[in-house]
Amino acid sequence: MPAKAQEKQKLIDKEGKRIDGRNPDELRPIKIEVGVLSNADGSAYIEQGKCKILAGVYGPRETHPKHLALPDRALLQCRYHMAPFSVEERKSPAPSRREIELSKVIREALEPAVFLEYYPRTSIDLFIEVLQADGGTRGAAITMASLALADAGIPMKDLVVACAAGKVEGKLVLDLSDAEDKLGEADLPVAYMPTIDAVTLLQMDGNLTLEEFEQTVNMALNGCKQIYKIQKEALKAKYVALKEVAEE
Amino acid sequence: MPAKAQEKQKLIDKEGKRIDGRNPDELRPIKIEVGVLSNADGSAYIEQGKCKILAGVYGPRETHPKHLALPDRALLQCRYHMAPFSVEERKSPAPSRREIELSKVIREALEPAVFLEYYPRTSIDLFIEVLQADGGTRGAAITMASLALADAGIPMKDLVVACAAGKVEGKLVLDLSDAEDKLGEADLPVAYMPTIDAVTLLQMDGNLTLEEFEQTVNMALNGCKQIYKIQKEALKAKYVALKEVAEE
Amino acid sequence: MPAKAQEKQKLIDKEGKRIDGRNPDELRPIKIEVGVLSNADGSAYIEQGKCKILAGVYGPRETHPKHLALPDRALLQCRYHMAPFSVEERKSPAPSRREIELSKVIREALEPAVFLEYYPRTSIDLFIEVLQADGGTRGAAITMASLALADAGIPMKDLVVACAAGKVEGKLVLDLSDAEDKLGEADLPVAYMPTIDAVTLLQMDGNLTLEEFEQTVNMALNGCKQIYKIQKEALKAKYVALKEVAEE
Amino acid sequence: MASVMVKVKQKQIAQLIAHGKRLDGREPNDYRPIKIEVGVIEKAEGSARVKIGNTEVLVGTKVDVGEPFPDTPEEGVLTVNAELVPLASPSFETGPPDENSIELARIVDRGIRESKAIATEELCLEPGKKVIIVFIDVYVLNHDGNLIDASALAALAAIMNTKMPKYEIVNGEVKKKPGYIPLPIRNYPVPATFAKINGKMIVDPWLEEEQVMDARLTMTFDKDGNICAIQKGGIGHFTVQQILDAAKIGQQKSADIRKLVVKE
Amino acid sequence: MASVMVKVKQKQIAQLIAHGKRLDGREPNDYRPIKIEVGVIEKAEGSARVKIGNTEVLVGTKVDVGEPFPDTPEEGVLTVNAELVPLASPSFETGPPDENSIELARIVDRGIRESKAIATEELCLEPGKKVIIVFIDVYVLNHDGNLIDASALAALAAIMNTKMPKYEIVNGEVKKKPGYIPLPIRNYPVPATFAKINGKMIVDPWLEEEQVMDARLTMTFDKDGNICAIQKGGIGHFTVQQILDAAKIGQQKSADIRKLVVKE
Amino acid sequence: MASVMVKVKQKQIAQLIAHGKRLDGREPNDYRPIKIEVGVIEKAEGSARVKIGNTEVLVGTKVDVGEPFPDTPEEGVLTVNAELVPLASPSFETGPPDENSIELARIVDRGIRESKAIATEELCLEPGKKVIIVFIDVYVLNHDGNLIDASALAALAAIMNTKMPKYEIVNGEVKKKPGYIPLPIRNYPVPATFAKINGKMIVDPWLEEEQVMDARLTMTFDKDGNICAIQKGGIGHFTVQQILDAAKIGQQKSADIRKLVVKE
Repeated sequence: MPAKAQEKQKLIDKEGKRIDGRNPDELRPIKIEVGVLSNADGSAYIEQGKCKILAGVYGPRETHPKHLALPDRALLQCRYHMAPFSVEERKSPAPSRREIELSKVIREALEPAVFLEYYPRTSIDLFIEVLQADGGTRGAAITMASLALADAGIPMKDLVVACAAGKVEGKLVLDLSDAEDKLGEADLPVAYMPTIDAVTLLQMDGNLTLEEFEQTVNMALNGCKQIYKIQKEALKAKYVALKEVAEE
Repeated sequence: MPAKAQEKQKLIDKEGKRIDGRNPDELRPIKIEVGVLSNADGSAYIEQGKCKILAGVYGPRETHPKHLALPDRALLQCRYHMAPFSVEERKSPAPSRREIELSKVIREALEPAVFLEYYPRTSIDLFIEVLQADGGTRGAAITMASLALADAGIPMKDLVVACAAGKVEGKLVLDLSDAEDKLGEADLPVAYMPTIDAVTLLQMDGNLTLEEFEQTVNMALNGCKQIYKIQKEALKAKYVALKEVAEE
Repeated sequence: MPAKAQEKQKLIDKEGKRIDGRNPDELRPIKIEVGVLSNADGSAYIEQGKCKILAGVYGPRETHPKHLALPDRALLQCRYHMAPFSVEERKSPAPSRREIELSKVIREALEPAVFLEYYPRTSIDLFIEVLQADGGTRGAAITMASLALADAGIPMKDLVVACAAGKVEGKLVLDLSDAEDKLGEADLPVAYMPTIDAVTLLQMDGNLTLEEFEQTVNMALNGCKQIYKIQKEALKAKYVALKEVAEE
Repeated sequence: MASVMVKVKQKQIAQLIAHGKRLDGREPNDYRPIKIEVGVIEKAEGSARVKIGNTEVLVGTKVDVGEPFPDTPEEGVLTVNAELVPLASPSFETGPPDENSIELARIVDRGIRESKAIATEELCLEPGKKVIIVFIDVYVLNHDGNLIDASALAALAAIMNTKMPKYEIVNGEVKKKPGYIPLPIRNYPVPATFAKINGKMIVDPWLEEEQVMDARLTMTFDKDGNICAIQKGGIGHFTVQQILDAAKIGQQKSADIRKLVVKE
Repeated sequence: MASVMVKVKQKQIAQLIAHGKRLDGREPNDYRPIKIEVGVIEKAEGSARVKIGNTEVLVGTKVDVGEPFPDTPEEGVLTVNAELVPLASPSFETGPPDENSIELARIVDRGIRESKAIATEELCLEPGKKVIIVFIDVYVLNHDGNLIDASALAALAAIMNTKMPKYEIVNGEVKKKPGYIPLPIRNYPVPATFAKINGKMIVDPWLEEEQVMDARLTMTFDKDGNICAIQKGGIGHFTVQQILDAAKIGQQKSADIRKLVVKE
Repeated sequence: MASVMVKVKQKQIAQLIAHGKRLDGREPNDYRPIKIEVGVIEKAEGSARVKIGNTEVLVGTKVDVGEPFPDTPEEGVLTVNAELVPLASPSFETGPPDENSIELARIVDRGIRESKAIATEELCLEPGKKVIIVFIDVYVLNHDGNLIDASALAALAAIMNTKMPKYEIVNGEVKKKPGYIPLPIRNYPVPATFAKINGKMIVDPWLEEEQVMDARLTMTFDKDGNICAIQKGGIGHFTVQQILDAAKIGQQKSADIRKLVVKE
């Protein structure tokens, strides 16, 4: 669609509501399940808006190929991958440059949380599959991947939770959808460990003054704190379910 | 050529003869030579109709790369590859998906015949080069490759022989040519070890009733039995020739 | 540009001068610097006409991957690579067939000079980056690369020096520029070790009688001998500079 | 130790099958429970998730416009791709498709193509120039055996679920008109896969059975019970009689499973 | 032995930084000397070589005509590619771009794209069919730390140095007219990169500092001092306060460095 | 043990050559027997199989229509590709072309191109848009040394054997007319390859000689005895005199071999 036609579409109405009916500081609906795959050592699934993302963790296991093994800690490997049918135009299965960059920044967002030094010479392999993409896939992926790591029994300092905030038609908004990300003025995803005030991912595209930047970071952190609760409930639900199964 | 034009061409005439003059249950002319390459440990060449296929076997030899070696038997590797000039439109030298699938099914057709357990940790490498393609390349390749293995001195339970049968204009026919394969209603290649009643390859494309299926399988097996004789003669010819050379 | 239009352009004028004003047996201006990179063990930079080429040498160092190591001598590896912006039409960064061939012939031009047997099991890695291409890149690359090897302290029998000669509009000329190479009748690059009369690279494209061939080879060798002096001065300049630094 | 336990289990599986029994309690000709959901990916033109026991496969379709193959200028193009994504099994690796994923894609492709399930001649917009391309992407999410049947079934359900834009040619350019129409589906190919273990034939092998099987046989049947595609796999062999018997059983199994997708 | 010496040096770097000092004598917020040369490759449409200390990056641009992306039919195309050529560092290898070179290229790309440095809407020749493509190739020649700032600065200098042919459409074919015009440049994005070592923030880390840093933070500012792109890297973390502080310092550093490229 | 025997044999080869003799009884300037067959692959537009001793090379050509290179809009395109297929030698591996097969293809290409053997200016159908492309695929079937001469000879025989369709342009589309015409061949390049062993020059090295040679020199001569291409290979060197002597001998050898292909 040519830029001109797009500009006509209003992303925020007179009452300050967004096109999907949300208030500026409102998250999209989030649904998280932990332990959804039978083969992986840990797994999780998230739906956040139209995002549908699945992750599986294998490890700690033998590093392959061997020469990658680290003498003093585990090797954390991460592949962020999109299904060909996850986006409007079919995506080639070969990894795109964007997927390679996201694999790196997601790994670096999770790595500060994991006690890798407990498992020297092994490999912990995280596979993230985007089944349907929407705005904020990297954030949803991190939120859910840290649960998959927990489900695999990997010890962590804290869960890592992620959320974006940004600017759309001059207003700061939380948890951007696809249209808001593409047509808005700024998108700023943050990954965070709330209990130790650690920002583990920070990226931005767009244009923000220094003042707006500070506000946007704080809005994203507020989103993180809300999602953190949902994360913990999802983890609890898995173990309650397990307990019930055990007690049956 | 558009499908409509092709349909006008009759593949079987009023007398029941096929476009190349064969009867329905008649094989194409077959010429096999064993031991045609000086470097390979074993080799063979076949012409079946317009098919011209060459195979070379190296091994048992050191497995490369080493980590592929199996502790209790030899690794049988097989590459089915077509020369760029072997078909109407030039084929790119990179392996196509069809070549990768055929490499697998041909390997699995030959593997049941070979005493791989005699050569643990080694590799037996079979290279099949299609110099000219016609209908039935996979069958001709298997027939000839099992001779190349024999020529390399690899012990086998039986020679594997292969042949296709199928349906063309409603008639069941043996050993389909290219045109019959493309325009016919079904193509069913079978690989077989006659002395132990073992079917080691079975594929089909097309449309057959259960009854037709049984008839087609039997027709293909009949073809196999005829070719089996030619196979054995080719092998004998090689060793008679060797003996003559030795006695000169 | 169509061939016809090109033919109208005269590459040699009535006075026998070439389009860049040179006489037939005259080299392009050459500027060489040794030791221009801080990380590489040895490095050099050359400008010859519009050619701008940089080389770095790492080694002798551990061979990677290990199975390439040679028991009795060092492995000399060479990559000739062109920057995407080095030519008129942007070049894809992936190595072209031409770059792969040149990497091989340049390696084979330098290898006779190097005492590889002094460093068994190690690797000497030479990386040549063409920042701007003109006629005669392979010659300039060899001339400069042998200085980078010397700068890395690799012992050599002699410096290898290279230069092309060729035929343009019926005249034999030295050190062809891009236009002369493309529109001329022959280009003959030679690499040479002057003190031991060793030709280590010889290629030719074009059309020469046997008599012309002999003259062209001799013209190229004369060019080599002139450049050899510039090479030695560049090497001396580096070590004088080092000495001055040391004495300061 | 693990490996010893694996061998004990494998022996147990083989011995049970010799007596017509299976470790998970099934009869030789029983499938595991099959669950089919469609329309699970809204951004795909069609989608389906199929579970056979713990095996789980997701198939999404995309529809686009492109050039026909030179030898079929008046037909749409069908492209099947399969990915064995590494979260589905510790034995799957990242990287370009290997022989297993290529074989899987080609078996699924063959069933659809040979049964003429999609009326590709209705997918031509401008002969020789513009046709509709249907991408069928098979995504294996959890591997617990018999990927072929799960993938082929999910692919069938996904193409039946596919809605494509209405296209028209205006001044040589392809335009989308408002609205969507279903893909023209003419047949319903369904495979039945057998494993041979210890000389006996069973259907729908799960992972532990696949690890001890000698050979695998997949027969795909169309809506009329005719065979439209066959693939033998594995390094063992079948007798001729085993193949003829499998064809009869497979025809029945395939008809039963088809009813889960094709509601009449 | 080498490895022991490396560890001693690394410890020394970390300890100095804890006291607000650096091994090479710089203050925490000092850049190394920056040197910029433009027009160094005559065959490129634009070029620049930037040195920050011993780090050296060459950027060349090429201009060509091609098709626009389907979703921006009236805009030119910007393509950034980075090569960590193996003569630049013993840790760089030959082969296709790895995650480090891809990340580097995407950070440079993002700064130029998000600040709208190039007016891509002026690079359209025929909407939906023919637009101008600008290739920006980042060539790292010597790696002594902070490749991001050196690459982004060289890219900015190179696009400002770029002259492109005048094109016109004649009977649907693209023709070159005589003469050249500069690329339409509208903004001047400049990044500032921080490293966190031993809990402290420094700017412009050199190689030895990068080897001990916990995390890296790059903020790119446009000509008005607004932030247009951010990238955190490395396996450590930042506190929120560290990020907000870095933004203020980065804004100033970026303004200082911009003056080296944009002469008023 | 094998390796000791190899070294003994290699020493023997080198010593014999020092005395002007060769292990297989040939004189230094003798070729092995050469056998040429043409038209061996009916589906190829042209083909030839050449044996030099036990070295065996098959070349097939294909003719197609495509776009010219931008800098030669009125000339057909010539593409030479070589495959060292792994059945030909235990040292050949599967995978994309390595430096040896690329060098081989480029030497064959250079001989044909520089001698103007194919009149590419007669292969233009519509300037700048449609030209005839000739694919020359070199397929090495058995490697017993001197692949260059065998390949170049087979390529020459194959292009001389090539028949191409008659094309015409009808309303901007390429159509085939009935009948075939030969490729326009104007020259007959033939190489002669030398090996330097133990300081002496020999022609047509076989595999055992190649394994001990210091360096290799290929000179390609056209029908008038002029040199049109040269390639030195191997990690040794030649003296200037050795090169000049080789040129004289090569001219004669090439003329002799040309008679096997070009019958007058």
